[in-house]
Amino acid sequence: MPVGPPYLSARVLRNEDARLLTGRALFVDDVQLPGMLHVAFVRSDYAHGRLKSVDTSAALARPGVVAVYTAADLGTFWKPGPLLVPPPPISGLVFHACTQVPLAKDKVRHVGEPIAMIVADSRYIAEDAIRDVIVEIEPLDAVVNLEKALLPGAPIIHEHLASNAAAHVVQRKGDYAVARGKADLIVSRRFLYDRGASAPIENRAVAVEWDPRAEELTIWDTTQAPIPIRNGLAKMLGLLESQVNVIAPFVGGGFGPKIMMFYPEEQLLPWAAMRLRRPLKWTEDRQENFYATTQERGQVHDAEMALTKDGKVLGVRDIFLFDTGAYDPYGLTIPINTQCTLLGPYEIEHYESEFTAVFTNKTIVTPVRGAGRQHGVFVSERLLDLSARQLGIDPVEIRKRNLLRPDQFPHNHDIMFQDSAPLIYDSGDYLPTLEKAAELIGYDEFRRDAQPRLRREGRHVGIGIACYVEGTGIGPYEGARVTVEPSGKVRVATGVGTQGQGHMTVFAQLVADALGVSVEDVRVVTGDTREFHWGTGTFASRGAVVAGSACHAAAMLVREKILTLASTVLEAPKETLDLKGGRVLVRGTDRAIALGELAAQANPLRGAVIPGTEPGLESTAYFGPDRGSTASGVHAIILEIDVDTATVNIKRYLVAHDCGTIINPLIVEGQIHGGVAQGIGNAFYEQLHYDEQGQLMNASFMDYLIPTATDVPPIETWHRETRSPFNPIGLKGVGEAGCIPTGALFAQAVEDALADLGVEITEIPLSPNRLFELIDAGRAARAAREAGASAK
Amino acid sequence: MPSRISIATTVNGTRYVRDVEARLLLSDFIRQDLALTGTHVGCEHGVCGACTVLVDGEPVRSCIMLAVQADGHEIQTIEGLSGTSDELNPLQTAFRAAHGLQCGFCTPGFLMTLTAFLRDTPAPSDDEIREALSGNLCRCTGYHHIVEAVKLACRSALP
Amino acid sequence: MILNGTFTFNGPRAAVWDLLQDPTVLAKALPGTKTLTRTSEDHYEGVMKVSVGPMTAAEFKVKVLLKDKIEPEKFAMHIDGKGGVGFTSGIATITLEEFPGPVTLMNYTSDVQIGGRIAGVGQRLLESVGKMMTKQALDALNHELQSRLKT
Amino acid sequence: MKPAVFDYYRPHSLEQALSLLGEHGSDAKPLAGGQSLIPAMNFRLAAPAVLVDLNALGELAYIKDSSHGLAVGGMTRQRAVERSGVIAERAPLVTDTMPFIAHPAIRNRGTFGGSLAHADPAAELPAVMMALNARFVIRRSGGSRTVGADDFFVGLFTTVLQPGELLTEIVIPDRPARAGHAFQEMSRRHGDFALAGVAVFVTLDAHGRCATARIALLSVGDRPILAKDADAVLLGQTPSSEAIMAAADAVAGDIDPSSDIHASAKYRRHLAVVLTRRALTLAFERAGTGDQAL
Repeated sequence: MPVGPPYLSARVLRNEDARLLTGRALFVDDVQLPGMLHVAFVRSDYAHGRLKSVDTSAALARPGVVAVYTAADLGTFWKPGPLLVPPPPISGLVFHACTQVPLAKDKVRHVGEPIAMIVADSRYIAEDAIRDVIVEIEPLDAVVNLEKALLPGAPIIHEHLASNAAAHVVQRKGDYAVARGKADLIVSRRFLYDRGASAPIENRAVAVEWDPRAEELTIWDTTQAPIPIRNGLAKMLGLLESQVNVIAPFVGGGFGPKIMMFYPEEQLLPWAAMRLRRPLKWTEDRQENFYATTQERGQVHDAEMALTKDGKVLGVRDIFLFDTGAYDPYGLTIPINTQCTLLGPYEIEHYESEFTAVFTNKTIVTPVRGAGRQHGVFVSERLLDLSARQLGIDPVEIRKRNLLRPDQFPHNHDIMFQDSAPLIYDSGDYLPTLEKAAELIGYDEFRRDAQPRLRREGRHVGIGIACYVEGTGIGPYEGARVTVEPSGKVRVATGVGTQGQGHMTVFAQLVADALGVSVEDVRVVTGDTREFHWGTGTFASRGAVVAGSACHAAAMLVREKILTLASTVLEAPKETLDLKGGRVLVRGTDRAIALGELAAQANPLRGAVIPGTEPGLESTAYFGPDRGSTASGVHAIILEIDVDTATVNIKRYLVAHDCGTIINPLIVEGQIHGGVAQGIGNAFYEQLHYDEQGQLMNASFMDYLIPTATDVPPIETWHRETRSPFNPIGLKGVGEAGCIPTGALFAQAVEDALADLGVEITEIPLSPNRLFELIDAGRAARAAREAGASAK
Repeated sequence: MPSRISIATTVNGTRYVRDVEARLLLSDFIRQDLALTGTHVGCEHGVCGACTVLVDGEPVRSCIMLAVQADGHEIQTIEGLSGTSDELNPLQTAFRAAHGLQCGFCTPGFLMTLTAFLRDTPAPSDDEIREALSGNLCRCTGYHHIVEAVKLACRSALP
Repeated sequence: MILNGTFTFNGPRAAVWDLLQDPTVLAKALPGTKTLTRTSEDHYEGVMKVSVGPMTAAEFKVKVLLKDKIEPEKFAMHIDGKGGVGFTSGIATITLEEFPGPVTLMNYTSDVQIGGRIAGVGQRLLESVGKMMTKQALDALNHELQSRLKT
Repeated sequence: MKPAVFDYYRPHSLEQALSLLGEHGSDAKPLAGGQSLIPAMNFRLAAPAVLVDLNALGELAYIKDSSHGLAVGGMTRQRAVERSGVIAERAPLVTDTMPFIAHPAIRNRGTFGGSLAHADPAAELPAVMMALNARFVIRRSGGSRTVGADDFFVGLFTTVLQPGELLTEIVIPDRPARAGHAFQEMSRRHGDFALAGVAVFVTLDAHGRCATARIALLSVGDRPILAKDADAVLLGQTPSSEAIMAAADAVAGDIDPSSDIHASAKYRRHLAVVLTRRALTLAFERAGTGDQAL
């Protein structure tokens, strides 16, 4: 197993592991500062209501309580948060921005919305004081069901609006009416796709210290985007950005919601720390996470596919509702991802997609790993499977007949992607990946031999294959600074935050190759605004693509400086110089100089630095792709269903995928394994159950079921590398690849396993209970058919 | 102020005598009073396993045990797995070699659970490994590389 | 949460009706009631503590309102409880029918809304707790009826 | 999620524990393994004023012979029962069931008596003790009484235990000849609360006909339920698959399952029948061949 150099595409072991494996790694909840006070929040028990009064007198009287704040105490600091992602410029788009507030003022709009902030000597005392605060809420009927939310007379959540519609968008490609006219077959269904909570094992946390002497604010935050947090807080608190340091140390899993800015806690703790002149820490507990951290949730699709009799897709029309929760600070990223990802790797000439985003009295919805892509893939893959069955075509065969061919790239779909750029597939070669997946899962053999044989034994086994294409690596940009220090070690700083993706190794591999040093000698710092001033954050599978490319670009500039300086020092033309083993060597001679020594010479104590040149061996570079690069893949599954107990046992799970050039296969496989596990969770174990009054009925790990080691099978992976033309290394994103088609795949295989019962799956997640109902209904229908047949 | 109780407990070979409130959770005692922050808290209702430590050699959820209950007992946390410096023991080495961790927040719980499991079951089957791991939740790895790490640790531990 | 059912009291309807309007009886019958006093016609206030297995801290300040009374055959009971663990609010519609014996058949349909922390964690128990409390209340009422009829 | 304040006592003798519990009555909760109580306290759904910690009562942790059968001390850790050779030999139904109870880290602290006194309708041990017709020794200051499994469980999380009383010993009757056992449970993940489950203990007479059949179901009522109708169908019958099917179907009449977000009452009822059929089949096979290690 090659471990480099060269390090590109090598299975390099991670630099950051030693600190994590010995318990020395700092997470935000580990921060302990002298004189630190602890924070807890009084949160709404009601999903919708008028906040009449908040009496904090008893709480303030409790020994150990230092302060209790409500909206009234915030003065001008109280205002709705910023709109993070303005919707793309799509013609006819309607969008109402209603963003969350630090503390509820006149209305509460979801269970768990913060009403008061308690500061005390310990978290224990702060929680004791929650019951002391008397909150008077006049309950209002809650808006929960997406369709009822839009009916006239439904309770209005944001009363300055005429309805609960948050947005309405239509995107068209070609003219669907033409497709409908020419079609031999129209298949239409209603699809329900409910997602869940990201549920990282580390809950959110914020620790803050205001140093009145230096007039500097230091914030430790479990954020995926420290730089935008710093920028926003500086503006809100009237400070210079240089007075605000935001540090995302080791973060225990992000998966999306740890980027949502600005959580009330992220605003309130800095504000209170400056007033009290005491360090503060708030650590979200698991129950709070289910109410206060954003989630991704349901969509209702009425979709239609028009095909020729030999299975060629002519067009798709999809009308759907998207649950955006009580507020919509993250704009329309998720539903637009759904619109774009529905097209998959297929040639769809005519496409019409219309959605309405709906406010509901539930926790705010922002992207969670996959970010709406699952919903789109579920609709297209399900319509293909249902069409295949009606036309008598094999599910793999119908997909082959619709794949885009390599000669059709770059492929412009004429609709807008989430990054406000047109959806153009940069590069792709889909047929080999589909054929490889079918070959590795043994599709033909299973259909021909294994399945018929097992079915004769009365067993219910099913196979599934599903395809997807995902937009990754979107802009706007990231930056990086690379510095060779006199010790010979290399320092890299970039603005993205890290949540386990191995950035400290992946970026080091790129830099080590560029400078000819050992990967262990490259120390990467991410998520610390003191180290790097500019940047965006970690989301949408863009870390490696955008920040990685920036690190590579900066390293290449440093390489150029090294060659220029070394050619004078070693008196040899640049072309004859090699960088290897931390040294610059003159090819064919024994003349060489250590990089550290060269770095010292680049910062002379005597003599002058030639005007127009810079001291040291350091460069900064920025990388901003003008649009996202599209990764793609095919998942395959074999499962068996015990129809008596309605339980599912996954026998095999395979991922064949293409994410362009792979920097570290070990880390890419880990990203895929984790994605598949979350996909399986969202297909059969995880569901947020809200009752009709907006109460979350499973707000703990006892009833919100994360798949465990006995629920996730071993995962086979196979890689293909179709380089992206948008960055010099050819990188595409992979962070979300594992979880995008899993729901569609699961539905296809379950339907296949229960073919004798004629069960049709148009919703996800399933559960044993739901499977029991479907099997029960299938058996009753079959019995009725047989009774009908024998009666003739 | 609620009454405080004096407790004496040995953690990673060091004896500590402290006065604690009866309601102080063992997880908070280890993390805040002893500043051993390698043990992590993920749920505080005994499900995720991130807070697992060894009490008298057996894995236990420290978030659903009181600090006063540790009086007179011996505790081992992740900081006590390898020597004072940061070299790794065979299990930790195997986790790095097989990429058995990503964000690392759940890793302390896995390492403590596996330290006891591998002591009792030195050559487990894949199914036995997965069952032993099923009490610890991980959201990043999908468990595949963790199982590989355990198998690697077993192979390297064979004489 | 929907809780419907029937219960047969061995006694005449009028006696059952009087029983149900008497706060001291309700205080004894509703499980976990610590105090229940009449504040005005058909309005009661008090404190209830629901204690089931691990759940011992579910204490609520309750307001009870009796409405839509058609003596002695039908009335509705609204209960609103607020406490540290969350809130409950429920509407029960109760009809009474007398049969030879005399026995009185009570038919109740109730919709109980649970909210806040207790809804998010207690979910596994709520329906069972609801069934148990209803059964305990009706048994206690029937017991009280028998002792009244004897004297 | 931190517990509320409480007064804490750690008695070093059973007598001292019983007098403390007697003195504080319903304000006091015994703390055995704490694997159900402390999570409820962290959620602040439970806030006892007084906690009496029983973990220093080494005298209550034992597995030993007694005149009526195998006696297990109330404070014996579930993990010790799981690893006990004596239990495996004389009460294999218990040994088979232990791995279904949560995970090792929970069983290392959870106690045998604690689970039974807690009486969660979805817990495994109450149903197993009912299937084995175990006897429960209850102690209070200055007195004790013994209750059979059929009478111990009274309602939802409610047993005959009164404030001031402790379940100090559980006696599992000696295993008769030609006995067979089986435990079956369906949960969404390994170690989760069961959606439905059944513990079965049967014996055959010399002619291979069913002499006794105790079928105890969990998670299908407010307490563990002994399927009386099902037993009647089997007694005196040779355990054919038809007889077993009839007994399993009869179970549906004995139970009163509730619905929650994980399973409807209808699904629980269906599972109870399916699992009972599978458990009876395995138990009678074991009783017939006398080979427990099937």
